[in-house]
Amino acid sequence: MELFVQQLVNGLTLGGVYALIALGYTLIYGVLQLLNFAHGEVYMVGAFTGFFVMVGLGGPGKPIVPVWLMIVAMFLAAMVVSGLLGVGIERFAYRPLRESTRIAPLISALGVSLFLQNAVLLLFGSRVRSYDTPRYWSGAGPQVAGVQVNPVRILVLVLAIILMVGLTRLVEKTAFGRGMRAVAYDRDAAVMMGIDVNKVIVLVFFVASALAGAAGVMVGLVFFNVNNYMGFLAGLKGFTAAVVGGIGSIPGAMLGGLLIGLIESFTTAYVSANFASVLSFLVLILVMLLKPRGLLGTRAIVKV
Amino acid sequence: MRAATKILVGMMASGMALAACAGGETPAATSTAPAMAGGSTSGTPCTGAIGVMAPITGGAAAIGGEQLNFAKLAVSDYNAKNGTNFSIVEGDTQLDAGQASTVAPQLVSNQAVIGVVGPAGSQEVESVGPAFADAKMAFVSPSATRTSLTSGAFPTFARVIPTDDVQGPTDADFMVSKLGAKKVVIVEEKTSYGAGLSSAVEKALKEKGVDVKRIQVSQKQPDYSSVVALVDADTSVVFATFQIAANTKALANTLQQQSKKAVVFGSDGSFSADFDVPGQYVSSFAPDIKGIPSSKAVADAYTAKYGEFGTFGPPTYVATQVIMTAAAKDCTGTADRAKTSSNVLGVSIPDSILGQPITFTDKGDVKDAKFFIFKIGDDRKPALVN
Amino acid sequence: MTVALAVEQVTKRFGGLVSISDLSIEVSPQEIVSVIGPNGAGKTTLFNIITGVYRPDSGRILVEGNDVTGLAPSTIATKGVARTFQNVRLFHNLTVIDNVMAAMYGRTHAGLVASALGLPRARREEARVREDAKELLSFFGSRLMGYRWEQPAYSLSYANRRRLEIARAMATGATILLLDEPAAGMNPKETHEITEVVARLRGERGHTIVIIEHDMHVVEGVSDRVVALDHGVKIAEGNYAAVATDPHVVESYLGRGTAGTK
Amino acid sequence: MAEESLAIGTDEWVAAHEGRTSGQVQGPVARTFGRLPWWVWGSIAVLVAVVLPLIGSTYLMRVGVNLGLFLMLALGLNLVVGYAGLLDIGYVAFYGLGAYGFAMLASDKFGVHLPTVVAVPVVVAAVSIFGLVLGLAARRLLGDYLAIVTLFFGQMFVEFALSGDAITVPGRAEQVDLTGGTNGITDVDRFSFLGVEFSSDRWYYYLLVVLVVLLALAVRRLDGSRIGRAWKAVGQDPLAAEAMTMPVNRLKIMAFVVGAGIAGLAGTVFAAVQRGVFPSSFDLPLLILLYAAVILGGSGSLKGALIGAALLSLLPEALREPSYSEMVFVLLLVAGLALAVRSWRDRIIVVVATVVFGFVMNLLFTLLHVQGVPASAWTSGPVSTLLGHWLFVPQDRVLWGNLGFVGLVVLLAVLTLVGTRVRPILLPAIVWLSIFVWFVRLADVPSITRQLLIGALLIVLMIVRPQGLFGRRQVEVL
Repeated sequence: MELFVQQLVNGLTLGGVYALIALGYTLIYGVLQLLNFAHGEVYMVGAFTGFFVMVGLGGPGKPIVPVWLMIVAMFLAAMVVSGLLGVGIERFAYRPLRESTRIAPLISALGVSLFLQNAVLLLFGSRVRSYDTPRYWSGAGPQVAGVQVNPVRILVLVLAIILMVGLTRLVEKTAFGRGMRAVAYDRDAAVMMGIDVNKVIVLVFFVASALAGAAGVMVGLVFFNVNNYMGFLAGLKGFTAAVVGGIGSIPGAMLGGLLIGLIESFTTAYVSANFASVLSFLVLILVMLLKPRGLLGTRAIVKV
Repeated sequence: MRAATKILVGMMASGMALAACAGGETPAATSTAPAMAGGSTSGTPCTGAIGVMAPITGGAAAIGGEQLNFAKLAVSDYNAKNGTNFSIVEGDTQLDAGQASTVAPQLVSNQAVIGVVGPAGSQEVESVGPAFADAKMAFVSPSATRTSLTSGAFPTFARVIPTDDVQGPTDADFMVSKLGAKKVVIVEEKTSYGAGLSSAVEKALKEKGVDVKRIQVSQKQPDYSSVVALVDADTSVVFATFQIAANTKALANTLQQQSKKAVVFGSDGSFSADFDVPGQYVSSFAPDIKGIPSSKAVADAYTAKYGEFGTFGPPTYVATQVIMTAAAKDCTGTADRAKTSSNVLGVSIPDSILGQPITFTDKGDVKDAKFFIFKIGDDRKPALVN
Repeated sequence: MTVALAVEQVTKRFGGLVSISDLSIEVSPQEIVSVIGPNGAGKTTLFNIITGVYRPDSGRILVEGNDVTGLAPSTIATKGVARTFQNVRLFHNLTVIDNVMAAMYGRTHAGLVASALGLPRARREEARVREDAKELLSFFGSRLMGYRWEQPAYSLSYANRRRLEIARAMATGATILLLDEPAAGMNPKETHEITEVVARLRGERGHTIVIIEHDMHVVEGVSDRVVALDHGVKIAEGNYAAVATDPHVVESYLGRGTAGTK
Repeated sequence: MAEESLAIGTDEWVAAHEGRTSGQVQGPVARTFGRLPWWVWGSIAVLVAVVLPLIGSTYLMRVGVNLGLFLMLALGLNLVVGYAGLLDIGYVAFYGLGAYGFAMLASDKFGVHLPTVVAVPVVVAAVSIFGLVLGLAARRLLGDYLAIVTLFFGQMFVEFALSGDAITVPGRAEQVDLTGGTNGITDVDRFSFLGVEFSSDRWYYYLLVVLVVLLALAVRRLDGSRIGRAWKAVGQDPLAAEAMTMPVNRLKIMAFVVGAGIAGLAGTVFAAVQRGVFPSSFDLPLLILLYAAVILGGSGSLKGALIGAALLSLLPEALREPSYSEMVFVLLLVAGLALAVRSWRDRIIVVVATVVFGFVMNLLFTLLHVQGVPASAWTSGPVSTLLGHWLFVPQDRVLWGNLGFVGLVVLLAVLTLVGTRVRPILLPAIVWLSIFVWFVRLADVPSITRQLLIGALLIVLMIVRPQGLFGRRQVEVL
């Protein structure tokens, strides 16, 4: 039972991070039908930004500002930097290809991904950096069923939920959200309705990338380590989560992320740590074969 | 119009080429930096290129970058001291045996290359061994620990670090006799290094009647919490065969987060300033080179130039020294590949920066290799405990 | 054999919406039948059911007396029913002639190995198919001839795309052609030409034709018989004059506009 | 929605767009290529390939072998993706299955040493069956969903290979070692036919030349055949293809099986030439490069696949050698400059301004008292002395190099945003800065530079010519 609760918490935290990355994928896909494979790198840059803000504020050993302020600063900086990076990527790597085949931006996305990984390697070196969270924040946290639940994990989970709810409201209630949905539904018609499509797309990229930036900082806080290659695998998991949940669907991305996090932590616990990845991929293949459009996906990807 | 284009392009190209020629010397200029000031001491300086096979990019770049930088440092130090003119040729393997088997013939084809430092992984050594044997190219690995590599299959191979069969029992002994371990969890990275060492330790522990559980994790795994949850409360030691010290630290932090009492015992990959959680243990085939007076200069020079470093760098420095010493012996002008290769096993570095003398057995292993075990103190610095 | 195509008591629902309700239509060989009705009457759904894209909830489809209900669309096409699409679905990146040759898949036989090795049998077949394709395209006069063979389909004008789609349907070897709004988006001159083409399809090639059309001039010009649908129910059937003046038909069209125009 | 945009009047637009894009890269390339018939080019390529080993080193042979394998894979993937339009992201797994299959049937791993003439067909058949199973499972999935399932399949293969050294079988105490885990399977047998052993890379090289030529000829035949046309039709519009007598599912599965078989065959050769198989060889980096090759060449085009694959197999190799990578850099700089500035007068102005700019920067550095190494120390002679005043080399090369790198990326980004009028003003700074960054920083880290250049080239090539070097403009309707 203890193990179960422990893995539940672990799976939910990991899933929360995947979900935030998946949200970005889903937003961009929903509006542009574009698989932004550079999204993982945006998340990596977010994690690095958070790290450098922390170092700039005195480092894990002796922060010069209160810890909560430091963390807020880390999140804000990472979200802004990642958001701007996402906008830049859209402007330079995707916009020129908007009228092209679907696969062309896929390749330029991979190019961006390779470029960013190595640019960070060039600029900051290959050393793995550590957020070292326990040195400035090691609250005991509540006990649940005999399991110590770490406060950082709770924060991450709560924040992920807040961001998701906020995003849903943004899409459903605001003018920007209406513009977004219009562009997603029919870009040409949206132009004729006087919607500035470029502006909407830029904003979508900013929001999606800012979420990835937040996810980057969260990973740093909970799992400690950041390096220049961390984005690829996380991006892959986020992409998977988005598709399993039903790409284009915001609750789907959240569900998909949590599901994958839980599958990973429970297979590790109850089946085999060694085969956790193999099994989780197998489960996902089965999900996809049974529900080809993802769990909550409604719109057909290809209209027949 | 077209002719004019050609002329301009031609002009540009030649201009660039000029710049390129001038610039092409830069890498050599750095590696032979002090040569400008000092010049050669006597006769013609011994010249030759040393191939460095390491995961310079890709997932294990943290290791390869350090190895490459230490090799560069070794070359510039050695050149400055001995008036030689050695240089470095990089070979990026991404820790993949397939890439390594492409890089090896490239180094063989490059006539300037007289010896190779690396490759980093045991599986890479296996895949490049035959090619280097055919070419009579010496290759000295700073990190391949699989015991079987020195069983005679690769006559030109040597390494400056002890094998898994040396480290395994040493670590197991310590866990049982000093830490009183009854129950040990081995968390093993799915790398060639992790697999070999974990097996060696598991075997040694089981012979001592210790309850051993083995958990395999991916090196790219971001989150250890699911793994840590599998560590029972009465486990006393978690042995981590990680290559990246920061990962060991994340493991230790996660254990503490889940209020597990077990201490983390990291293998040599974890011996680095990156793994600094008080109360944990780490073993290494080299003492802290910053603590050795004779090695301090190298450590400081490295830190000043490239920043912090871990375990994989200093042995690379020594491996590079071994190749250069072998090449410089009886060298007039250009060093010779075959001669270098036959000289390697005779090289002796009595005061290596690893704090132990380096001489080789006839199989290419280091003689009388010792292991050092450290406990990380409250000051976050390792202190020798064995 | 007196019935080329029979739709027997077909019903199709999407969720709660009944798109086709207990519909029966019979088409004799070499007959031209028009299906008319306001938007959403279930005309295209009917085509999708006949060609096997949708499976009817009940009822049967017979092609020359054989039950084809539930077969794969490609099988039904091979058995003699080919169609065009309301919103032209050519293979846009293939050349004009390749579009036509591709549709001859069902009546050619060269297998993977024979094709890859270029066995004489496969090459003979290929040459024959190419000649057939050229002959077929010549049906449309000079419109799709000569240099146009090797042009990609997307570079054709809209009217030529419609023509090519008909040529492609003919290439399947089907005797029954289902034409979904062949005159949509065309100017009066082109519309007139299409009317002639449809007539020639029967006259020269002996095709049985079912045609969905909004343009009443076309319907009047070509139809032997007209079937009017509304909400998936057949509301009138007969010759053009009778159907066009049928009170039900007039009423169903007046709900949205005047009969005779779109 | 897309259908509407193709409606009346788009023909002119398409034609005009084609005219606009064709002038840039494809123009001269395709023209030169089109001047001679395909078999002349083919013969020249084969002739070069046959003669090459006579002059080449062992390294060149190894590069040739890698190229051959890559060409085979690209041809296979081109059938699946370029023709049938199936986004198969697990393609490399079939390559891995072929390699592991051969390694298991012909090595000491299980003590089985099947003769090559038996092992290879068995493995290829087995891999094709895997293709069939995956194809059957995924036959109803469309577009991106197919991509994700195949991606899972590919990842599952890598994970399985990695974890397959400790499989717990119910009812057996000992764990079973199937794949050797991270250590892979080593000491794989070499190929041998009729008692002749393929003892060196040269043998495999020639074998691959034969295989690639046969495969290319077969693909060429398929291209103009019933099956090839049907694949292309299915790739563009499955529904219309189905209505036009083409059994879409069967054709898709056929493409999957053929692609898998080709990859499996390449895998067996890989295992034999490498004499070992390791999980890391079959992971995403190879897949990415492969996709890039097929798309870059022009999806669905035979010569595109061949040339794209050749380019992306040889380019990373060339970039390994610092002097070649310098050449690529210089070429890029010159070509970029020639493309960015179209008028002669402006080009001359830019070159002169670059020279002036360098001296100004040098002066600036000196005024700011930045510690520097005189560039003239590199070589001797008047040119380098002059160069020393033109190109400042700071003492702290990492810091200044990194700053320069970031500045360069920003400037390049700005360059694409501003109008043609402002460009000549920015260009001198960009040219100087790129030379500065190259010599101060990038030349020191060739391995990272190599990856950076590959990434940048992918982006630039896609933007300049999204349909690939030899692809025709594609219209997507769905």
